[in-house]
Amino acid sequence: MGEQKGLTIQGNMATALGAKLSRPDVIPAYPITPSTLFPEKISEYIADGELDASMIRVESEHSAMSACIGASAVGARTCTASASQGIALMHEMLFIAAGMRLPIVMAVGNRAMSAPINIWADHQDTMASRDSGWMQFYAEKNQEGLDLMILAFRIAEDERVLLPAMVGIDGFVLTHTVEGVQAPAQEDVDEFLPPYDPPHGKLDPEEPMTFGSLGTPEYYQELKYDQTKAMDNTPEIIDEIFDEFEEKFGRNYNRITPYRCEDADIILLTMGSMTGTARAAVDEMREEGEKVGLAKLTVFRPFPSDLLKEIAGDVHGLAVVDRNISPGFGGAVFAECAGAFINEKKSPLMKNFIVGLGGREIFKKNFREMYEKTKKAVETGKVEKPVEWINMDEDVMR
Amino acid sequence: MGEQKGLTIQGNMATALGAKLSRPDVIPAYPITPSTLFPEKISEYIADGELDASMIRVESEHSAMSACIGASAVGARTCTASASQGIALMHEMLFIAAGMRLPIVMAVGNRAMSAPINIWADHQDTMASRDSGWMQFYAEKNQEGLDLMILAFRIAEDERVLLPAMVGIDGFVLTHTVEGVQAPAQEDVDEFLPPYDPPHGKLDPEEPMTFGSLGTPEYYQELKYDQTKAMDNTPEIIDEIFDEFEEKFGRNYNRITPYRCEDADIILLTMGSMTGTARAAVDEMREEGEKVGLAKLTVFRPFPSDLLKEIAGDVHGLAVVDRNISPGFGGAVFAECAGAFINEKKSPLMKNFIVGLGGREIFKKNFREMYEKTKKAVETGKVEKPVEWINMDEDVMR
Amino acid sequence: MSKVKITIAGINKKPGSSKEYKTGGWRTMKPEVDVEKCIRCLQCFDYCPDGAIKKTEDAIEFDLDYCKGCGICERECPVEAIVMKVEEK
Amino acid sequence: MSKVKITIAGINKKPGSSKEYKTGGWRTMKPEVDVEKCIRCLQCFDYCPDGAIKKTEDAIEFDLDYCKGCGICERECPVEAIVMKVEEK
Amino acid sequence: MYEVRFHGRGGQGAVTAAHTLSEAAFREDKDVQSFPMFGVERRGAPVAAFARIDEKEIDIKTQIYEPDIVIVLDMSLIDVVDVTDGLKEGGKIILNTAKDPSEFDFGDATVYTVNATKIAVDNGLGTETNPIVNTAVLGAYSRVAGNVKIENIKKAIENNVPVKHEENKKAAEQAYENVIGV
Amino acid sequence: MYEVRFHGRGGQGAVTAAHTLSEAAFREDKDVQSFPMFGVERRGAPVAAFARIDEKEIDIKTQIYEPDIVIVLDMSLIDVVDVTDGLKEGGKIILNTAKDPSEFDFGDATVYTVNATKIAVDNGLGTETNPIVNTAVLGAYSRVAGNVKIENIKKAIENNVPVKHEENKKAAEQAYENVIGV
Amino acid sequence: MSEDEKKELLASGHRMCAGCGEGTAMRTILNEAGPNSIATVATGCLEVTTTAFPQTAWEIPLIHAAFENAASVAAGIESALKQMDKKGETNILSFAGDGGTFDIGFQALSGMFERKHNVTHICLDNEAYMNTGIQRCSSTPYGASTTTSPKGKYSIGEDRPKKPIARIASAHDIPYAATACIGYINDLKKKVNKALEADGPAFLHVFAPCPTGWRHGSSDTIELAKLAVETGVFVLWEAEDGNICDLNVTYKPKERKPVEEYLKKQRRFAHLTEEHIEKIQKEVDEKCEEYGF
Amino acid sequence: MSEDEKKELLASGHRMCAGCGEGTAMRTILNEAGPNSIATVATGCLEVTTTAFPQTAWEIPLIHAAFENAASVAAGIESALKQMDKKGETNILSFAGDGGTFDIGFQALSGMFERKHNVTHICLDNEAYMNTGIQRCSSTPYGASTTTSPKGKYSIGEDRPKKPIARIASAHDIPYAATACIGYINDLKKKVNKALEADGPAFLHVFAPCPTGWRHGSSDTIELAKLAVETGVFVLWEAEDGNICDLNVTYKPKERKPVEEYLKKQRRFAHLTEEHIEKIQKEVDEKCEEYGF
Ligand SMILES: Cc1ncc(C[n+]2csc(CCOP(=O)(O)OP(=O)(O)O)c2C)c(N)n1
Ligand SMILES: Cc1ncc(C[n+]2csc(CCOP(=O)(O)OP(=O)(O)O)c2C)c(N)n1
Ligand code: SF4
Ligand code: SF4
Ligand code: SF4
Ligand code: SF4
Ligand code: SF4
Ligand code: SF4
Ligand SMILES: [Mg+2]
Ligand SMILES: [Mg+2]
Repeated sequence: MGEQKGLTIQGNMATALGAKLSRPDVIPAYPITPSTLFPEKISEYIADGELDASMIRVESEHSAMSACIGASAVGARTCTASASQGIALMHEMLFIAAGMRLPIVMAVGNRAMSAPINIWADHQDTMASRDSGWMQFYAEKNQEGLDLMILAFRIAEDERVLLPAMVGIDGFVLTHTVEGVQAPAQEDVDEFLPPYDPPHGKLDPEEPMTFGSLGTPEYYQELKYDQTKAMDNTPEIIDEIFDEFEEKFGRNYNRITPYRCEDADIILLTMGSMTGTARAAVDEMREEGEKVGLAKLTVFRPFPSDLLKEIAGDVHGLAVVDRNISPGFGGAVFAECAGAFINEKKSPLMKNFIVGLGGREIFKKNFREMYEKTKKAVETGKVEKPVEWINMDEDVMR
Repeated sequence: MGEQKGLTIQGNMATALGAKLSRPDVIPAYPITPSTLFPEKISEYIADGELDASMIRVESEHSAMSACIGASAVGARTCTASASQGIALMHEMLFIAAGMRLPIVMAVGNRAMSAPINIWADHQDTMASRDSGWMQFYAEKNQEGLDLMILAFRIAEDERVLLPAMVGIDGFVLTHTVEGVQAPAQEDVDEFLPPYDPPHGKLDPEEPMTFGSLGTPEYYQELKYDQTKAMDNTPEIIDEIFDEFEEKFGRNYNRITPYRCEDADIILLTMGSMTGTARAAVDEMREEGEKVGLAKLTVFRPFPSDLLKEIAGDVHGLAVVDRNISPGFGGAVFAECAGAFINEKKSPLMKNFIVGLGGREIFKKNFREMYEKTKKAVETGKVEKPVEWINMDEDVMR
Repeated sequence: MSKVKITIAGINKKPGSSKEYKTGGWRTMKPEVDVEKCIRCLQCFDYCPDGAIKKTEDAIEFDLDYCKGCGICERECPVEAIVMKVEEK
Repeated sequence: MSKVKITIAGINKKPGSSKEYKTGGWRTMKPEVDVEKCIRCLQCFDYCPDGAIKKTEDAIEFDLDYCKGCGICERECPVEAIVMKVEEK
Repeated sequence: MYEVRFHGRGGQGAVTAAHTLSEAAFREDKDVQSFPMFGVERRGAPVAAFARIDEKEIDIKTQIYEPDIVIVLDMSLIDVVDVTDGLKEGGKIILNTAKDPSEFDFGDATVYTVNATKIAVDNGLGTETNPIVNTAVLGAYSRVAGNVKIENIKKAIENNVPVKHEENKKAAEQAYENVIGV
Repeated sequence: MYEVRFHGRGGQGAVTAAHTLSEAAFREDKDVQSFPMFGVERRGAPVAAFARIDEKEIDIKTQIYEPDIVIVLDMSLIDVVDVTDGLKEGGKIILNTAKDPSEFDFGDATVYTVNATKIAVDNGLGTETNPIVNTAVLGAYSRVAGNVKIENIKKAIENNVPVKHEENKKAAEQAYENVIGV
Repeated sequence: MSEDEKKELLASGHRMCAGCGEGTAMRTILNEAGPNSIATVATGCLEVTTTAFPQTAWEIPLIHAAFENAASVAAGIESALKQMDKKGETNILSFAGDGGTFDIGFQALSGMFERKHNVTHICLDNEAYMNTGIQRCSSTPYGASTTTSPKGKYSIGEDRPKKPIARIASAHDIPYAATACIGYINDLKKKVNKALEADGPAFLHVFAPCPTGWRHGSSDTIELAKLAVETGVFVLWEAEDGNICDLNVTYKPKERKPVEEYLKKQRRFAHLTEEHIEKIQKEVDEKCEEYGF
Repeated sequence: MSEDEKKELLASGHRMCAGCGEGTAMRTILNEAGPNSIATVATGCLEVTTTAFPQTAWEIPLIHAAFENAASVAAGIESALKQMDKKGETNILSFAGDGGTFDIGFQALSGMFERKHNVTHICLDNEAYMNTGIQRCSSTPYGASTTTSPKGKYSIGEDRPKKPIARIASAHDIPYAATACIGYINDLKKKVNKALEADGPAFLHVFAPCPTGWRHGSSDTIELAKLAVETGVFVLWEAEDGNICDLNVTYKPKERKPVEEYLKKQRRFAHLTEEHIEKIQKEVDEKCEEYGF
C-alpha cells in the first residue's frame, strides 16, 4: 500500500482531490460560490496534465447535470460540483439522473437559498432535493469530504446500487477552510475503485438501446419501486464499503456515528461541520456531569432509521439540529427522525432546533442551550415548542 | 348576492374560471400536460374579451415564475399554471417568490416526475417543493379547484400572510375530467376578493425601493424566520377566510376535513382526488361494521398538525396515504404526520402507503387493503413494514 | 398488448420493437398500387411517414400492418399509381 | 456598522443608503487636484467608478468619504491636474 | 351509478359526446363525470371516452372498467379493439351501423343499432367518409339507456357543440326515433 | 488552542499567510485550521484571515472572535478597522511598521513591531507602495508566538507561495530576527 | 447490402398521427446518418410517439432526458466519447421540436454551439407545441390560431413573427447552419450529410407540417411542405461559418406562388381576412427580396 | 435642476473594487436613463456590491431575483405596467453581467426579445464570471487565463473565441442592438438613449474592464477600455431592426494599434507567446476587415 500524504487544503480542494483520485472522465460544471474552487482545481489539474479528463464549461447548472447524464450514459465516470441556486436549477435533472440510474457524483458546497440571496453555509439546497433519489453524504471536515468523494463513486457504481450521490461540505466553514488531510495514494484508490463499466447498459452503436423511455401508468409505479428498492438496499452495501475503506485506509465511517452516547440521557443529532462544535460542547457538558451524547449523521439518504433507533432508542430526549427549514412544518431531519420512531413503543422526546441558516454561527453555547431545552422538556415531559430557532438576534427582528 | 351558475367543466377549466373570477392582471405561463388547458382557457378568455389581462407566453417555466415575480413586484395580481417538470424547472424561483413575499398563485395539474417520463397523476412535483415557502392546497374535485383558486388569492394577499400559494388538482383524474360545478357570480367574488394593493411595497419610480437585497449572515436567519413566522400564522387566517367563504358561497372548507371519524379506530389520511374513492371505500367498510374514518388533507402547507392531532389523537391506527415517494425514506405526508405526533403521549400506530404513482389507479379495494393492513398492525401492536406500496403489478417486476 | 417485465431504469434493449405495435388498425382508408402504372420513382417510399412502403423488384408494396392510411402516397405519386380505398370491415 | 431592524422580505426603502458605508477606508493612495490646472473637462467626473468626484464652480473636488484611490482620475485627466499621493496615516 | 363508454377514433368527437352526455344528465340534477381515456395516443388511433351518471354524489375517481353501456361510433373499430371489454353482465351496446342488431353477437350483451352515419350526413354533419356522428349517437343513448331525457341532450348539445346546433339536435332526435332494438 | 488573526487588504495575501502558518504548524503534527473572513468584500476593502493551531484535534468550527494574537499587514488599516477587537486579555499584536512598539498603545495587549515592508522590498518582494509582506510577518509570528518553528514556516512557504521561494524564505528569516519587542 | 435493403432506422409502429411530417423527416434523417450514430431527443411528439416502454422505434442508440436539454445531453455524450475513445467517428445527433429548440431548449443549444461540440442539432419545426396540444411557440407564424394564441373577437391568432432561428444559430459562427423541408428530400439528405461532416456544431432547421396542429388533411402534408417553399414562406438556405450575410439559397422556385394558396389549405389560418393575407404576402415578399428571389 | 446638479442614480458607497469598470458604466447608464426607470439586476458583481441589506446604492426602483432571469423579470414588469397603467413611459432596464447574458441568462433574454417586450437589456461585459472569482464565460476571449480556463502546461488559457453576442441579439430582429464601451462615454450615452427610445426590445453590450479579473492596475481601467477599441479587439457598432449585414460602426480609430499593446497590460494574457499574439492579431485583422476598417 502506498503512503498517505499529509496536506493542508480547503474543503473544496479536498473534494476535488477526492474526485481526481477517482479518475473521472468527464466533469461538466458551472461555477457557484462556495463550490467554485472545485471546478477551478479540476481545471488546474487538467491544464497541468495531472488529470486526463474532459471538463465541460457549461452555460448553466441545468446543462451541467444534463451533460453529466449524457456522459454517464455512454459509460463515462462523471462528476460535477454545485450549491444552492445551482442545485435548485438542476432540480429537474436530479430526479432524471436518479431515475435513469446513473452513478453521477456531485460535490456540494452547502449554501443557503435565495431570497434573500446569501452565499453562506446552510443545508437547504440539498435538503430540498431529498426526494430526488440521490444518496446524500455530509462531511464534518475536509478529510471526510475527500474520503466521501471516493466512497461516493464506489457506492454509486456498485452494481447493486447504481444511483447518483451527493457529498455535501458546508459552505466556507469547510469549502474555504484549510485543514490538514491525509491523501491516499493513487494506486490504492485505483484498487479500491476499479474503472466504471456500466452493468446495466450504455449508449453504443454496436448495441443500440433506448434510454429514457416513456413510462405509462402500466409500468411507472413498478419502475419507481425498482429504483426505490435499490436505495433501500444501500444501507448494507454502504456499511460493507465503509468497512472495506477502513481496512484499506484506516479511517472509519458510519452512516451515523455515536459519540458518548452509551449512557446518555439526551442526544444531539447533527449533520455537517456543526458536529465538531457540538462535540466540543458535549465534552464540556460531560465534564460538568451532564449525560449528553452526540450522533453525527453522515448519510442522510438513505435515512438511517435503523441506526438511529439503535443509538437513540433508549435515551430520554433527542435534540434534532436542522440547518434548514421547511416553512409550515419544521426541519427536514426532524421529520424523518420522527418517522423513524413513530411506531416505537419507547421513543425519546424530540426537540427540533433550527440553526445556522445562511451562515449564522453555531456556537458551543448554542448546543448547550439546545441541550438545556431538551432536558427541560424531558423533565417536564412536555414539548411546548417542538421547533425552536437558536441564536436569533432579537434586536433586529421587526 | 348573485346566483351561482351550474356548469360541467374539466378541472383545468375550473381552476381557470376561478382565476378569471379573481381578475388577475398578468398570467405568464408555459404549457405542460396536464395543466395546459389552464393557459389555453385564459388565452381564450382574453381573445374573446372576457378577461382584461396580459398573458405572457414565456419560453420556459423558469421564466414563467420570473415574470410572475416581476409582475407581482409592481403590484399586479399574478398567477400561472404548471406541473411536474415545469414545477421542477421553476424550483429555484419558487423559493425566491416566497422569500420576496409575493402572493403569486399557481394552478397545478399534479403529475409524476421523470425519469421515466410520465404525464399522469402523482403528487411528487409539488411535494418536492414543500420547502419552498409556498402554501399548498389540494382539491378533491373540480368545485374545490375553482373555489380554492379564489381562496388562494385571498389568503395569499392577506396583509398578515403575503406568501405565494399553489392549488393542486390531480392530473387527468381532475384536470381532464368533466364534473358539475357551481360558479360564483363575479360581483360576489369581487366583494370577497378586493383588488390587490401590495401593503409591503412595490417597484415604483415615485418611491424607489430595492427588492431582493443580499442577506448577509447578520440578517439572513432573521429574514427567514420572519418569513416562516408568516407561514406559521396562517392556519388561523385560513380558518377565518374559509369561514367567510362558507358564509358567502355556502361551501365549507377545512384544512383537514374528517369524515366518519368520531368513533373510528382507524383513519385513512388522504389528499387530492383519491379522497373520493377512499370515502366510497369507507362507506362500504362502515356498512360492514368496520370502525374506519377518513381525513382529507386540503391544506398541506402549512401542515395542519394541530387539526390532525385533534382528529386522529384518539384512534388506534392512522394510515397515511402518500401519492409520492422520497426514496430512502418514504412518503412526505407520512413524515410530517409522524412529526405531528412524535411527542404526544398517545399516538396512533402509523402505516405509510405509497399509491397511485404515475397515474396508477387507486381502487376502493386498495383502501380496504390499507385499512386491513393498518388494522393488523394495530391488533398485533407491531408495524413490520412502515412503508408499503399498494396496487403493484408483481408480474412486471424484474 | 400483454405486459412485460420492467428493466432497470426502463432501458429498452430491443431496438425497433415498436414494430410489435401494429398501427394498421388506425386506418380507415387503404392504399392500393397499380403495379403496371408504377414507375418505381420511390417518391411514395420517401414520403411515407410510417415506413409502410416496401420496395419490390419493379414496384412497391404496402405493409398494411403499419400503414395508417394517411393518403400521402396517393397524393404524391406522380403517375397516380396509388389509390386510397375505404377499408373493408 | 450597527445593525438595524429587518424589513419584510428585506425590502430596502432607503434608496442610496449605501452612502452610509464609507469606502474611503479602502484607499491607500489619495487624489489631489490642482485647481489652477483643471480645465473642468469633467473627464475625471465621468470616469470615476465611485462617484467620488464633485463638480465645483470652476473645477472639481474629491469626496474622500468614498474615493477608493483607484487612480483613474489621475490617469485620465488630460492636463495632469490630478496626482495620487500616498495616504497619510 | 350508470357508467358509459364511447369508442371512436381521434378527432371523431367521442370526448365531446361523453361531455355532452354528462352535461345533459347534470341538467337533471344528477351528479356526473366524463373523461377521455388518459393516454398519449395520436389522431387516428382508437380512443375511448367515458361518462358516469348517478342520482347520488359520485365519489369514485377511478376510470371506468365495467361500463353499463358501450357506444361504438365507428364500426371499423370492432376488429381493432375489444368493445365489450368489461361490459357488465346484461349490458348494452349501441353500434353505428345500418345493419340490424340481430346480425351481431356480443354474448349476453343487448345490441342496439342506429345508422348514425346516414343521419349525420343527411343533416349535413360531415361526409360519408368522415361523418360527425357524436351527436346522433347521443340520441340513441337517450332512448336506449333511458336515464337522460332527449330534451336535455339537445340543450347540452347547444352548449357543447361549437357549430350547426340545429342540425346536431335534429340528428340526435332522429337517432332517438330510429334506433333499432328497443 | 491558539487563535490567530491577520489584517490586510484584498490582494495583500493575508489569506495565504494564514494558510502558510497553518501548514507550518501541521508539519509539527498539530491540528490546524485557517480561513478567510467569510464575506463578499472586494479588492481593496480591508480583509481578515484566521488560523487555529492546537496540539489536540480541533473540533470547533466557528470563526475566530477572540484571537490570541493579531497581525497587521498594513498600518493604514489601523484607522479603518478595530484591529484589537476581541483580542484575548494579555494578547499579542504584531504591527508591520518601522516604529517601536512603545509608540503604540493597545491597552493590555503586548505590541511587537517589524518593518516587514522594508524587509519585503529589500528582498525584491513588491514595491514600496505595494510590498508583499505576508511571508515576512510569518517570520515575526514564529518568533513572537513561539509555537511554530521558523524552519517549518520556511518549508510551508515553499509549498504555498507560487514564486520567489528563496526571497520569501529570507524575508521570513529576517523578520524573525528583527522583530522588536521580544 | 444494397442501397435498397438498408434497414430503416426509424421502425414502423411508432404512434405519430397519420400523415405526420415528423415521420417523413425522421426516416430520411436517420437513414442518411446511418447506424453509427447516437441520438438525444427532447420531449415532444417525436419522443412520446417512439419510446413508450416496452417499445421503441429507434434502431440507433437513443437517450431522452428532458424537454430543454437535448443539446446539452448530446454535449455530454460528445465530450465523453472524445475523452474515452478519442476517435469520434460516431455521429452525435440532437433532436428537438421547435419548442425544444426555439424556446425552452435554446440556451442549451446556444451553449453547445459556443463550446463547439461536434454535434448536429436538428429542429423538427411544426410551428407549435404539438405534443401538449398546439400551443403557441416562438416558431408559430403570424396569424396562426393556436390554443394559447387563439383567434377571437380581440385576437387574430399569433401576433408576432416567427423567430428567425436558423439565422440566430448561424450568428453563433457555427460551421454549418441550414434550413430544410420534408417536401425536398434530396436537399434535406444533402444537408444532413453536410451537417454531419462539419467540423463542429451544426444546425438543421427542418420544416415538417403537422396535420393535427395545422388542421389540414393528413394527405396534404407533403404538398404543404412544398407550398411553404414555393410561396417563399419558408426559404431553403445554408450558411457556412456563420456567414449569414452571404448565405446560399439552395432552392429557388421558378415563380413564387401566392401565400394564399398555402394559407387556405390550413384551418389554423381559416379566420384570416384578405387584409391579413395581404399583410403576410407583403412580409414574405420583403423577406424573399432579402434572400434574392 | 441644472445638468450639473442632477442626482447621481448610483450612489457612492457601493463595494465594487477600486477602479471597477462597472462603476463607471453604471453611473453613466443610470444617469442617462433618469429617475423614471425601473431596473432588474442579475446576480453578479453589480448586484452583490450594491444591494447588501440594509444598504442599497440604487436610487431607482430595483429588483434582483436570480442570476439567469433579469430579462424575464423585466418582461413581467413591463407586461404588468402595460396592463395596469397602459401608458408605459417608464424605462425598463434589465442588467446582467456577461455570465448573466451570454450564458445562463441567454434564454430568458432571447425569449424577451422574441416576445417584443419594451425592455432594454444591458450587458456589463468584463469577460468572465467575476463575482465568483474569474471563471471562464463564453465572453472570455481566446488566450485569457481564468480560474476555469487556466494557463498551464497543457493549456494556453481559454481556447475558444468570444461568443458574438450582440450579433446574435441583433439576429433576433430587434429594433436596436449596439456595442459600447466605458472608454467612450458620449457614444455610450447616445446608445442608451437610442435603446430606450426604440419601440421594443433593445440590447446594449457594454465593455467594462475589471482590474481584479484581468489583473491590471486599478488606474488602467479606462485606458484598457479605450485600447480594446483602438486595437479593434472590441468594435463599436449599432444595428437597427436586425440589420446586422449593414450595421453602423460608430467609431473607427484613425489607425489601429497592435493588439499586443492591449494584451500586454493585462496579466490574464501574460503567458501568451508571440505566436499566440500573432494569431490573435490575425483574427482581429480579419474581423476588422469584416467591419470595414
Ligand atoms: C420543463 C418542461 N416544460 C414543459 C413540458 C411539456 N412539454 C412536453 S413536450 C412539449 C411541447 C413540445 O413542442 P415541440 O418541441 O415543438 O415538439 P412537438 O411536440 O411540436 O413535435 C411541452 C410543452 C416538459 N416536458 N418539460
Ligand atoms: C443558478 C446560479 N448559478 C450560479 C450562480 C453563481 N454566480 C453568481 S454571480 C456569478 C457570476 C456572474 O458573472 P457575470 O454575469 O459575468 O457578472 P460579473 O460578476 O462578472 O459582473 C455566478 C456564477 C448563481 N447565483 N445562480
Ligand atoms: S410514387 Fe407512384 S410511381 Fe413512384 S414508386 Fe410510388 S407508386 Fe410507384
Ligand atoms: S397511406 Fe400513408 S402510411 Fe399508408 S403507405 Fe401511404 S403514405 Fe404510408
Ligand atoms: S479631468 Fe482634469 S481637467 Fe478635467 S475636470 Fe478633471 S481634474 Fe479637471
Ligand atoms: S481615485 Fe478613483 S475613486 Fe478616487 S476620485 Fe479618482 S477616479 Fe474616483
Ligand atoms: S400532433 Fe402533429 S407533429 Fe405530433 S404526431 Fe401528430 S401530426 Fe405529428
Ligand atoms: S471583480 Fe471586477 S467587476 Fe467585480 S467589482 Fe471587482 S473590478 Fe468590478
Ligand atoms: Mg412543435
Ligand atoms: Mg462578468
